[in-house]
Amino acid sequence: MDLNWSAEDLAFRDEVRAFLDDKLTPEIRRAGRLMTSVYPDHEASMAWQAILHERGWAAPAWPVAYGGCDWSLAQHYLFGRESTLAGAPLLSPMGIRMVAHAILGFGTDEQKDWFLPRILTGEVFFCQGYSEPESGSDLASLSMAAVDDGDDLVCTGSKIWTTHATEANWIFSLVRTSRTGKKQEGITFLLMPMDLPGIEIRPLVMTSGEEVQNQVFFDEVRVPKRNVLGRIDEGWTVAKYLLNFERGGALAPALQVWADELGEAAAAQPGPGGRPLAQDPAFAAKLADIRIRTDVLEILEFRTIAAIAQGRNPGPAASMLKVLGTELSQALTELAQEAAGPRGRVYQPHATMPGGPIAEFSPPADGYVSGLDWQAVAPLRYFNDRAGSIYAGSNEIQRNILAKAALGL
Amino acid sequence: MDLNWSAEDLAFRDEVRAFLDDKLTPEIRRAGRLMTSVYPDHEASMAWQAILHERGWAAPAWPVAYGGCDWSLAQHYLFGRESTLAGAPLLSPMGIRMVAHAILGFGTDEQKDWFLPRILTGEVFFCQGYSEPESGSDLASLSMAAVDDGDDLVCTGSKIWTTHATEANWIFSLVRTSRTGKKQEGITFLLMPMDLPGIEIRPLVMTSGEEVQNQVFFDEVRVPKRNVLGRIDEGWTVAKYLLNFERGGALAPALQVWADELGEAAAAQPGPGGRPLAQDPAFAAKLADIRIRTDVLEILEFRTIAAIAQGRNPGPAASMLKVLGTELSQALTELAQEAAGPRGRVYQPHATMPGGPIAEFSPPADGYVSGLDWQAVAPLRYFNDRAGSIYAGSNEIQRNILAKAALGL
Amino acid sequence: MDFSLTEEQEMLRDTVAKFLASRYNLADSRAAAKTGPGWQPEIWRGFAEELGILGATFPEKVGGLDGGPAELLVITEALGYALVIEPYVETVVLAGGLLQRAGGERADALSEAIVVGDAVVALAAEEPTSAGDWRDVRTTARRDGAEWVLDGTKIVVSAAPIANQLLITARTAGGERDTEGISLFLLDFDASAPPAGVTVHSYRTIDDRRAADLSFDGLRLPADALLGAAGAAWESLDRGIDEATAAVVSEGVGCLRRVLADTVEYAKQRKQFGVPIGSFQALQHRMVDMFMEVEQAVAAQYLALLSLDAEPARRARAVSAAKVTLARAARFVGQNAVQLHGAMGMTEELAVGHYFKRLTALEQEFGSADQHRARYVALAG
Amino acid sequence: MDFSLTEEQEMLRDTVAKFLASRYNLADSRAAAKTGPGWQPEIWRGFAEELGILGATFPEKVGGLDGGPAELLVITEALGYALVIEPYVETVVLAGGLLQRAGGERADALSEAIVVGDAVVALAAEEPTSAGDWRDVRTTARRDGAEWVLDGTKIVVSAAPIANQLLITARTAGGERDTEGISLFLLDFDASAPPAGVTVHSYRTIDDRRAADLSFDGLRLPADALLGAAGAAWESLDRGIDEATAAVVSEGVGCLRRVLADTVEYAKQRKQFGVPIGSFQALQHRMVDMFMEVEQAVAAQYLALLSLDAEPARRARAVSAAKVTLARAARFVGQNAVQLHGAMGMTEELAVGHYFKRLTALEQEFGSADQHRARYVALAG
Repeated sequence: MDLNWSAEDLAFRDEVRAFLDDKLTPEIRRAGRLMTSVYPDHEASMAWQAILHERGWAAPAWPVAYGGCDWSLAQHYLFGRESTLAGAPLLSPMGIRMVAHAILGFGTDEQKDWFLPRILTGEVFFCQGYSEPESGSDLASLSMAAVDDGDDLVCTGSKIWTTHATEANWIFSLVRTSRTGKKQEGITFLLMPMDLPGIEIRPLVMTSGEEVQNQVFFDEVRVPKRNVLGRIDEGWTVAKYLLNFERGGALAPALQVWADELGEAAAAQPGPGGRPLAQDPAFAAKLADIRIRTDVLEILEFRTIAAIAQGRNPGPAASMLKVLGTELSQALTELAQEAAGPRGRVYQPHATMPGGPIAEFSPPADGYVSGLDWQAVAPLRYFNDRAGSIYAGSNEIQRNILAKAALGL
Repeated sequence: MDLNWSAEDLAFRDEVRAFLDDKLTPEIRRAGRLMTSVYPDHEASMAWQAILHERGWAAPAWPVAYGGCDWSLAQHYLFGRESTLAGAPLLSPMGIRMVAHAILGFGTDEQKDWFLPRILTGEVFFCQGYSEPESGSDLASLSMAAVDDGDDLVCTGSKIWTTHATEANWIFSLVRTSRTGKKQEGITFLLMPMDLPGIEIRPLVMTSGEEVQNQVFFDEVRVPKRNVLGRIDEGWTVAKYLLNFERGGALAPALQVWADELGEAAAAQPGPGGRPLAQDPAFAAKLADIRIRTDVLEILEFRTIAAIAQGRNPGPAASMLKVLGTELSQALTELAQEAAGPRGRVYQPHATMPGGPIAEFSPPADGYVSGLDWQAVAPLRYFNDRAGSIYAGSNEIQRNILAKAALGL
Repeated sequence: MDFSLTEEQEMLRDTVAKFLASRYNLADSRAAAKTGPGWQPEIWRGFAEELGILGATFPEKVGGLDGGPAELLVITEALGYALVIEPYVETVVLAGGLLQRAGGERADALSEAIVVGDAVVALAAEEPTSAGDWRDVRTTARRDGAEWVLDGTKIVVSAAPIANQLLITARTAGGERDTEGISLFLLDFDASAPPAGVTVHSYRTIDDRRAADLSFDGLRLPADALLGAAGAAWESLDRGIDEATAAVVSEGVGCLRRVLADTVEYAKQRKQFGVPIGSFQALQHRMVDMFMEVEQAVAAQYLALLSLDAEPARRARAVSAAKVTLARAARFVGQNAVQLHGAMGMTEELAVGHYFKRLTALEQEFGSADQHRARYVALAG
Repeated sequence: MDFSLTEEQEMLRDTVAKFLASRYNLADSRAAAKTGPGWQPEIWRGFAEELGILGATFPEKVGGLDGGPAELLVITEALGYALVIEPYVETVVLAGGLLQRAGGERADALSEAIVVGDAVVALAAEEPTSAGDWRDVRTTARRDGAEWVLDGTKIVVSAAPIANQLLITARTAGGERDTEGISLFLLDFDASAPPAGVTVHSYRTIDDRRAADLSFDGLRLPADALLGAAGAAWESLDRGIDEATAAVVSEGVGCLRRVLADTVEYAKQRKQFGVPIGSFQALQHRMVDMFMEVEQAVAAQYLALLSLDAEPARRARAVSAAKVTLARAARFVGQNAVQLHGAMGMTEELAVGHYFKRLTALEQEFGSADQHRARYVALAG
């Protein structure tokens, strides 16, 4: 038992640090620091992906043959941790961290050879078409039809909460190819270019004003069957496999960075009674609780990652980490919004790096910002972070899973 | 709209105050102040009942003909409030506040004339036989058998959580007289003397060490049918009627008194950093939250009592007040236990006025008490107060009721 | 204690509700907020001429209805329920109270203008260092001959971009956080053409209202711009803040009632796993907890509004208790309403998203829960 | 980072668990607590002779096993799981650490006595004014010739009534809350026949252990009663408190695991409305929240124990984070375990009531959540 890193691990950490120091431009760092959600500014994210790709670090979790890294568990963990600490923006999760693993697990050689290199370079940029207006938590009830027509599937229906649909040139989607049997049967995992005839995108305006999410409509969209991943009618297997990757990341390092940033901001922020906000006991206690919960989460996350790396089934830990991590993040974004004080009421997305365009907003001609950047970020991040407990299986669904899987109820 | 009392109300309040000043002996006050649960020391409570009875105030909510008071809503409320503020112990709820209303509502003239005066004087002291080991939240599933045998019902089974069974000479009980139909049908409301052959009492030791609750066993106990209240098989109607009285009281005044006492105690109690505990921001914030919630509860309670007094149906308010009041009380007893500090770990029931005997405990020969009385009370009250969210319909059951009744879910 | 309304008060409630239900809708008001002038002047006109609510709390001598807490309660709750963005609290409650207590010709004239709907008034009080505590006034006003000269900065001044009159707190004596030495000044104002010595940065707020940062750099005001006695504004301002706080608590109750109703309705309609999500016990209990938070906010609303005429310490204690309660309810109900609506709750497509933003702003308006709890502690001694 | 146990450590865990499962039960231990001598000396003897765990964290030179955090973790967690009332943390962890760091002949001899099970040691540190902060020492020790003379009062001294050795903190220099000037004294002790100058009030605690209030009124001790250098005990004491805190966090994890398991099992068995109460979603989610609290407490247990050798500020921060986490879990899991057991959970008839009482005591032992959070804030700068 040991909380410390080995000398080899520390050497690797220093190598990563040096790389980050060298390559993270102020513009890219800014995109990381002023993110308003888990979705980075598209351009900055792609720019950073290109830099990582040049170094061979864009997709470290992939097999080495496809451009991944031969890293130990600790190295993977430290790379993610250091990237976060340095303020690197996240890469879009849809391609490298999600569909790529499905392609690796279920794809034909042809699919692997065509998609994987292009995902690495960013030439292919995926969005995700899972949820439908009537199928959210109950994803398996999805109904978007894919009718068998010779060499093609003809898709009609609509997907919703499709992040970055307007930036993407490909979508991976679950479609219904059969309506007999259990609802989990008859679902097919399909890859589609976004420029096929019959696809239309309607951006959704979120409370933050951002258009990151979209509804995508499909009207008799003809997709060749060679774009099916895995087998027809067996897409649920692929989707379940992917779930393991969706919930894999460590959130604690990012929360530590944010908590530190908030602590520093509060030290310079006027608080009650003329003292800095950081010295207000109520604020200090809330920030301390968040930091303590993060210290604890870090251990739980590492323990789970270690179990996975040792080939053990982490069991229901993934669901627990999803709940704990997102609720902790929400506590932090909530506290930041409190800390922003009166400035937290000002709507000024132009001082942030949102994940998409802002609807019905013209930035001031003189670029005026009331207060500091973090105060402009605070309300948008607070609004967007409500998604944490909703997406990727709502926290209520996770608690249902835990009741069964962890407690046998 | 007005938060203030009328001049008439204030005059009445002063009359009550003068009476309390005059009649509340130090011994009786001590029994009120050092209560460890909602159940007072039996002797002190009966002594106070006698004093109130002398003044005609033992059962103000009863009809005047039976010894009640012709008071306005405000007077009833103020009487309760002032009694609490003055530190009067509660009277046992089972007789005056509960079964008496059932007798008034469903009893024969003979039953009324026999029981009501004796309840007032304390000659008849009731306990309640509702719950059974297998029937708690699902009370209607109760199974204690009452077999029809001519003029008698012959009862076999057991009741549990019977408060003050060893002090009581009567029990009101729900028994099963029929097993056909819905489970709510076939239940009979029965009054039994506790000295009938076949009744045995087993005291239950609670975590506080107190023996206030009991399990009562009935082995072919023969009860005359004239002791049935209402009709045979229709006892559920009586029990439901009684529920309205069980949840009727105002809790806010008592919580205000306790919060004030805790605030005063904390001002004299060493806290972190050498300052009094009352000046610790974390403690002060928790106490303030409790006081604020109590300010709010007081309004909700009064609004509900006013609605009842005006003959309106308070709707689901009773369930809400039960949840809010008990959870607030639990927050307060929890904070008091925190405030007691290291002394809160000392077990010294001899410095308190518990509701019943203490099992397996010999008080120190010299009567030594570590710390102050309130610190001795704190852990016992904390333990006993866990009952608040369990009894009289658990708070989970109340939330079920509210979901249906308040929200139509 | 008595929490019932008179017949007249019930009628007022119904009239206001009917007006808003038929004339005020989310689409038009958000369009006005985002791409229009920031408000709907014709609605304001209706408040004055059809409802008379702009004069509800003014005395008859300036054309008002001489109403009290009950009138304020029914009006502000209705405004909250309809998510009205027009600056009623700023103009009628906050400025209105300050003007009435200041007295004098200019104040009375402005009161009359408010009542008939001609004046929209904003109070410039918050400063970069005040953190919601408006006794922290660093803006200075000094005499120069017959004039006053103001220097300083005000931030997040609600309604300033659409106001035609500005009330400004400025220090004429005392140290940075002294209550003595704070004075109140009146300024004819047009954000699009500010007077010499005033810089204005207007913006939208997260709850689709308008506000501005203002700086005064040698702003010259005539002698009669001073309202009330020099240096003696705090007592009135302190009361005004409590009145405005009570009013936003009441507005918040309106928001909460609507949000709870929408959420329960959505949970009954929305089906997943073949049943309405409102049939799941965990969600039922959550909605029950939301219901209880709303009911507590209602009690807080009574507590605050009915204590406004009490002596200052009791008034302050009641208002702080109410604001703590409202803030807790706003957060719990707002967040859970979004959660129960799922991702739809995060969009601008349903009402709930708009109400959530307003509740988020309300939490902190006129002091956060932490600030009011601290004031409550201080008052409890 | 590595959270795995070695084979030896796993074997130790299994051995201790097996011993306790077969030899330690609630009925006998509570009988000893309530009507017996307050503990089971034969169990203690078994700890020494059969398990060797009394020497787990002592160096080999005094007969110990030279174990580290991992050994402490498996032992204390097992003790908590079995609700052992014997004073392992007091004697082995707290006193053991102080003795090892003090060194010297008397300390080593006492260490040897602890390892073989002959010595039970209690630390008298809490005073009426210290509120859990043991730098607040007002008990004085002054030199008088070759002797020390002690005056002062100690309260709630855990295990004192069954201890045969007492460690006492006393001030030989400095002001009331100075860390400099605190000294540590050793006293042969028998609560039933206290030495001259000592008054003992023994009692039971809410968690069925024994403790006492002690007063020293001119207690005379020989010169060699002083352990370590005069006035320099704080550094070791500070570390000892952190070690003991980490140990009770670990003990608490054992309690929590048992309480959660019992509650889930009860919810599966107990039927109301014709179904197990564990089938109700609201209760399922509650138990999931309990599960997550337990898992977080486990992480806190690692954090605290594995940080004991870090530099003092990091050690203190980790231990305080852990204690805050454990206290929160203890309260949430304990209260909800009682709630889910219904009134049965409030009795002494089921295990859960006994564990609830221990968890209640644990919440505050070696500092409450508020105190540790405040220390964490101070350390975070």
